[in-house]
Amino acid sequence: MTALVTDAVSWAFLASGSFLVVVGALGLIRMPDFYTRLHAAGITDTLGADLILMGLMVQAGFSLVTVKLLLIGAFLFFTSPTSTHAIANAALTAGLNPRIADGAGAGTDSAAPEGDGK
Amino acid sequence: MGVDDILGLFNYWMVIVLMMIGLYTVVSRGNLVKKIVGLNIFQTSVFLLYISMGKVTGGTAPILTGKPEVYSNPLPHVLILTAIVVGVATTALGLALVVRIKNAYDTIEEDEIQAADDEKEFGDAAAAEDGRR
Amino acid sequence: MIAAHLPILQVVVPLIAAPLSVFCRRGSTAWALTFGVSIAALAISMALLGQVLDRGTLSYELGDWAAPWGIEYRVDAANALVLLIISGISTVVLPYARVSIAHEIEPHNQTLFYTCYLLCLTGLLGMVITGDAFNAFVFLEISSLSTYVLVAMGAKRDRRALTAAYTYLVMGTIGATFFVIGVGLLYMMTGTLNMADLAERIPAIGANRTLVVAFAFIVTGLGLKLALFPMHLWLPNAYAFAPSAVTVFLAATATKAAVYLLLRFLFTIFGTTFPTFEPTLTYLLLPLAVIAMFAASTVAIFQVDIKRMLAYSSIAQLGYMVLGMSFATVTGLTSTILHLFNHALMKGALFMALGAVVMRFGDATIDTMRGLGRVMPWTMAAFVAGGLSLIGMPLTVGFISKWYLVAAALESGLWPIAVLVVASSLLAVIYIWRVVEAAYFDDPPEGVTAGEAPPALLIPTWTLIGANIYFGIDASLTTRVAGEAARVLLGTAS
Amino acid sequence: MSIAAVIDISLLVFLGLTAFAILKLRALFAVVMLSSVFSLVSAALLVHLDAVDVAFTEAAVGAGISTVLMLATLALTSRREKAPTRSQALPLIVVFLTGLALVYGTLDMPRFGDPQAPIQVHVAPKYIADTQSEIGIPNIVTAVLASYRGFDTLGEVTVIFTAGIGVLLLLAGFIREPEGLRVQTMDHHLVLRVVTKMLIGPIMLFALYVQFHGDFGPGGGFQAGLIFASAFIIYALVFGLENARKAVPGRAVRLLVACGVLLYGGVGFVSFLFGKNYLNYSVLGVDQVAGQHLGILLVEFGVGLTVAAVMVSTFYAFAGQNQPISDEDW
Repeated sequence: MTALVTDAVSWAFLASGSFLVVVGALGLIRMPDFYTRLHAAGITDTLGADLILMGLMVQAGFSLVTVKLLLIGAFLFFTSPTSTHAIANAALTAGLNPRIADGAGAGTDSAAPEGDGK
Repeated sequence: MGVDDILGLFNYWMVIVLMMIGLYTVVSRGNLVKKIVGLNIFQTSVFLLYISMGKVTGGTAPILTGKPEVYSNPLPHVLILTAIVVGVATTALGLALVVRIKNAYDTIEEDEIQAADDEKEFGDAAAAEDGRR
Repeated sequence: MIAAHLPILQVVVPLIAAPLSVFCRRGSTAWALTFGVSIAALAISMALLGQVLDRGTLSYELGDWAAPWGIEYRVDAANALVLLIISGISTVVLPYARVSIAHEIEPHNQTLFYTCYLLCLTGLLGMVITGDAFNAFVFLEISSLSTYVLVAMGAKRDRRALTAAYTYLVMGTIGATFFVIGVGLLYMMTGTLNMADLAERIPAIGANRTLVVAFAFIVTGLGLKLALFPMHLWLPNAYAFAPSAVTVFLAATATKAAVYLLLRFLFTIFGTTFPTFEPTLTYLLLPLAVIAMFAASTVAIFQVDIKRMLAYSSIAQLGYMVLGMSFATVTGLTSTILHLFNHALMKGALFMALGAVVMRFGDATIDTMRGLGRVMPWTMAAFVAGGLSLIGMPLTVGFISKWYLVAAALESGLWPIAVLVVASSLLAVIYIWRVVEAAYFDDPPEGVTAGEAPPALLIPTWTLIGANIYFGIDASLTTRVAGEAARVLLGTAS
Repeated sequence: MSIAAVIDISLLVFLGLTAFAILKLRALFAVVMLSSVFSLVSAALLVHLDAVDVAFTEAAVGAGISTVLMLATLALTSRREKAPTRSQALPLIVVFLTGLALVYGTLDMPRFGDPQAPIQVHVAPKYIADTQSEIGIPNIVTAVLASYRGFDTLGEVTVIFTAGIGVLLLLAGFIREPEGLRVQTMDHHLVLRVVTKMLIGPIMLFALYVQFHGDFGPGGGFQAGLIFASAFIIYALVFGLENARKAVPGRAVRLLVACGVLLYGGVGFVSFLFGKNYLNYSVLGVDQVAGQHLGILLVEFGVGLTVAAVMVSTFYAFAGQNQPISDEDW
C-alpha cells in the first residue's frame, strides 16, 4: 500500500517536472528574442529539475541516495539562477538590447547566438 | 537474419554510424576547430563500441555488493577510462596548435592556410629565381 | 637482482626522468639528465639483446600479475633489436641536439623540450617492448603526442611546422583510433589483450568476419602511423619543418617502431595461417610497397627543399621494408629487419648533415647547397657517404639491405620485383646526384666563406657514417640478429 | 522490446541527431555546445550500459574540460566556419566504405548483452571473482585500473603529463607577463562573485570525496583531479587570472604536474626493494590486501595530482594568451 502511495507521489513529481522541462524547451524555440528565451530556459533549470529530483527522492526513500539528490538540488538551486544571470548580464554588456516593442532593438536581434535549438 | 540478430546488433550499427559521422567531420571539414570536434565524436563513439561489448543483459555496474549478482565486464571500462584520457590529451594539444596557427596565419581555415603557404613557397621560388639571374 | 628487472627499467627509467627534468632550471642540466638516461637505456637494451640471444624470449609480469590478467613485457630478438636501434640513435642524437637545439629553440623552452624528448623516447621504447595490445596503444600515444609537440617546435624557423604538426596530429589520431577499433574487435572475439594469448586463440576461432575486419583496421591504423603509401601525406612536412635534431630522431626511430608493431601483429598475433594474411600481403602490401618505392623516389627528385627530399626518400625506403615483409619468408623478414637498422643509420647521418647546413644558413634548399663541397667539406663528405649508403653502394649498409631484399625476391621466384628494386635504386642515384652536383660542381654564392659546422655536430654525424661503413663491411652481427628475429616472428625459431 | 532496449535506442538516436547537427552547423559556438551535449548524452548511455566510472569521466571531460578548452580556443580564434570549398565526394566514399566494412564485421559478433560472449568467459571473470580476496576493495574497475593493469594507468598519467608539457611548450612563449594580462575580472558581477565564493569550498570537498571514495564507488584520481581543477578554473574566471596565479603560481603548478607522475612511478619502485616486480603493491602493507589498498590509494593520489595540475596549467596557458577572454566572448 505504502509502495503504491510513494509510487504515485513520485510519478506525480516526475511527470510535472518533465512537463515543465518540455515547456521550457518549447519556449526556448518559440520565444521571440534572447532574453525571453533565457526566461523560458530558466523554468527548465529551476522548477523542472527540482521537481524531478523530488520525485527521485521519494523513490529512493531515506538513504544515502536521497542525501546526494538533496545536495544536487541545492547545487542547482544556486548555480542555475546565477548562470542565467551571468548570461543575461553578458548579453547586455555586449550591447544586445531586449526587444521591448516592434522596432526597438530589433536591429540587434540578429546578433543573438545562433545556437537557438534549431 | 532474424529479429533477434537485428536487435542484438542494432546497438553496434548505431555506434558505427556515429563513428562515421565523426570521421566524416574530420576528413571533410576545413575548419581546424571543427576537425577537433569531429575527432572527439569519432573517439567517443569508439568508447561506446567498447562499453557496448562489455554489457551483460541483466547485469549491474561492476561494484561488488556482497550479494550474488551478474556484473558487466569491468575490463572494457578500464580500457576506455585510459582512452578518454588519451582523447582529452589529444584535444588539448590540438587546440593549442590551433591557437598557434591562428597567431601565425591569422586564420584557422585549411584552404586559406594552404593558399598562404603556396604564396610563400612560390614567392620564395620567384625570389630565388631573381637571385640567380 | 637488477638483471631480472631490465625489461621494465628499459621503459621506466626514461619515464621517471621526464618529470624529474621538469625540476631542472636550465636547459643544459635537462640535457645532461636526458643524455645520461639515454646512455642507460642503451646499456639496458644491449644487455637485453645479450640475454635474449643467450636464453631466448624474456617475460616480465608487471605487478606480478600472471600474464593474460596483468600486463606482460615480452622481449625476443625482434623487439630487442628495435629497442637497441631506438636507444642507440637517441644516444647519438643527443650530443648533436645540445648544440642544434640551443640554436633552434627559445631558451625558456629548452628544459621542457628535453622533457618532451624523454617522453617520446619512453613512448617508443614502451610500444616496442610490451606484450599487451592495449598497452602498446597507450605508449604509441605517448610517443605520438610528444612527437606532435617536438615537430611544432620547428615553428621558430618556419611557421609551416605548426600546420605540419596539426596535420600529423589529425592523421596520427585517426590511425591510432583505427588501431584501437581493431584491438577492440580482437578483444571482443577472444576475450584477451595479451599478444601471446591472442596468438593462441585466434587460430582456434577459424574463419570469422569480425576478425577479418579487426585485421583490416589494425593494418590500416599502423599503415597510417608508418606512412605506408598512400597514407604518407603527413610525413614530408613533419620531417621537413621539425627542428633538425628532432627530424634525425624521428626519421631514424618513429616509423621503425610502427613497422615493428605491424610485423608483430601480422606475424605473431594473426600468423601466416590467418585467412586474409596471404591475400593482404600479396595483393595489397606488395603492390603498395612497389608503388611507394617509385612514386616517392620520383617526387623526391623534384623537391627544392633537401630535407623534404629526404623525407620522400624515407617513404620510398619504408616501401623496401614493407616489400620485405610481404614475401613472408625468413629471408624477406631478415631484409626488413636489417633495413630497419640500416635505414636508421643512413637517414640519421643524412639528416644530421643537413641539420648542420640548416644551422649555418637557415634552410637547406638545393640553392643553399651550391658550392657547399668547398664551404663545408666535412659535412658534405658525410652527406655523400650517407647518400651512397642510401643508394646501396657496396661496403655500406645500404648494400647489405638491398642484397637481402633482392635475394628474398628471387627466393620467392619474383624476379621482376628484384629488377624493380634495383631500378628504384637508380632514382635514388638521381636525387642524391642533384645535391652532389650542386655541392661540388657549382660555385658557392659570393660572400659565403668557408666555415665548417662545429665538432659537436660533426662528431655524431661521422659516428653514424662510421657505423654505416662498419656494418656494411662486417654485417655478421646484424644479419645474425635480424635472421634470429625473422625466425622468431615466423615462429620457426630453434 | 524491453524498456532497456527502448532507452538504449532512443539515446543512440539522440546522439546521432546531435552528431549530424554538429556536422552541419557552421556557428562554432553552437558546435562546441552541441559537442558538450553529445558527451553528456553519451555519459547517460554509458550509465545505462553499467559503465558508471566511464560515464563520470566522460561527463567531466567531454562536457567539462574539453568544452572549456574549446570555448577558450574559439574566443582566441574565430566563431564561424567558412563554407567548404573543395569536393566532398572522396571523403564521403572513404567514410562510407569504412562504415560498410565495420558493419560487415559486426555480422559474426556475439550479440549485444550475451553472457556467453568470449569476453565474458575469459580473463574478466577472474577480476570479478578474485578482486575481493586479492585487492579487497568493492569497485572492480578501480582494482583493475590501479593494480591488475596498473601499468596502463601509469601510461595514462604519462599521456596527460605529455599533454600538459606540450601545451606549455606550445603556448608558453606567448604568455604575457602578469602585469600585461588583460583578462577582465568580472567586477560588476556581484552575484557571480558571491555564489562562486560559496561554491568553491563544496566543490573542492566533493573532489576529495571522489578521490578517496574511488575504492568503493565510481570515481578515483582522474575524476577528482578534474573536479578540483574546475573549482580552480571557476575561481580564475570570476576573480581573474592574476589572482589565481597569486594563489598558485605557474611554476608551482608545473612542479605539481611532475610530482604526481613521480609519486606513481616511485611507488612502483618500492617493490624492487622486496625482490618483487615493478608495481607490486602487496609489499607495502603487512599482508597483500593491506598493501594493495595502500598502493592504490597512493597511485590514485598521484593521478589526481597530475590531472588537476595539468588542467590548471593548461587553463593558465590558454587564458594567458595575448587576446583577453572577455565577458563578451562568454
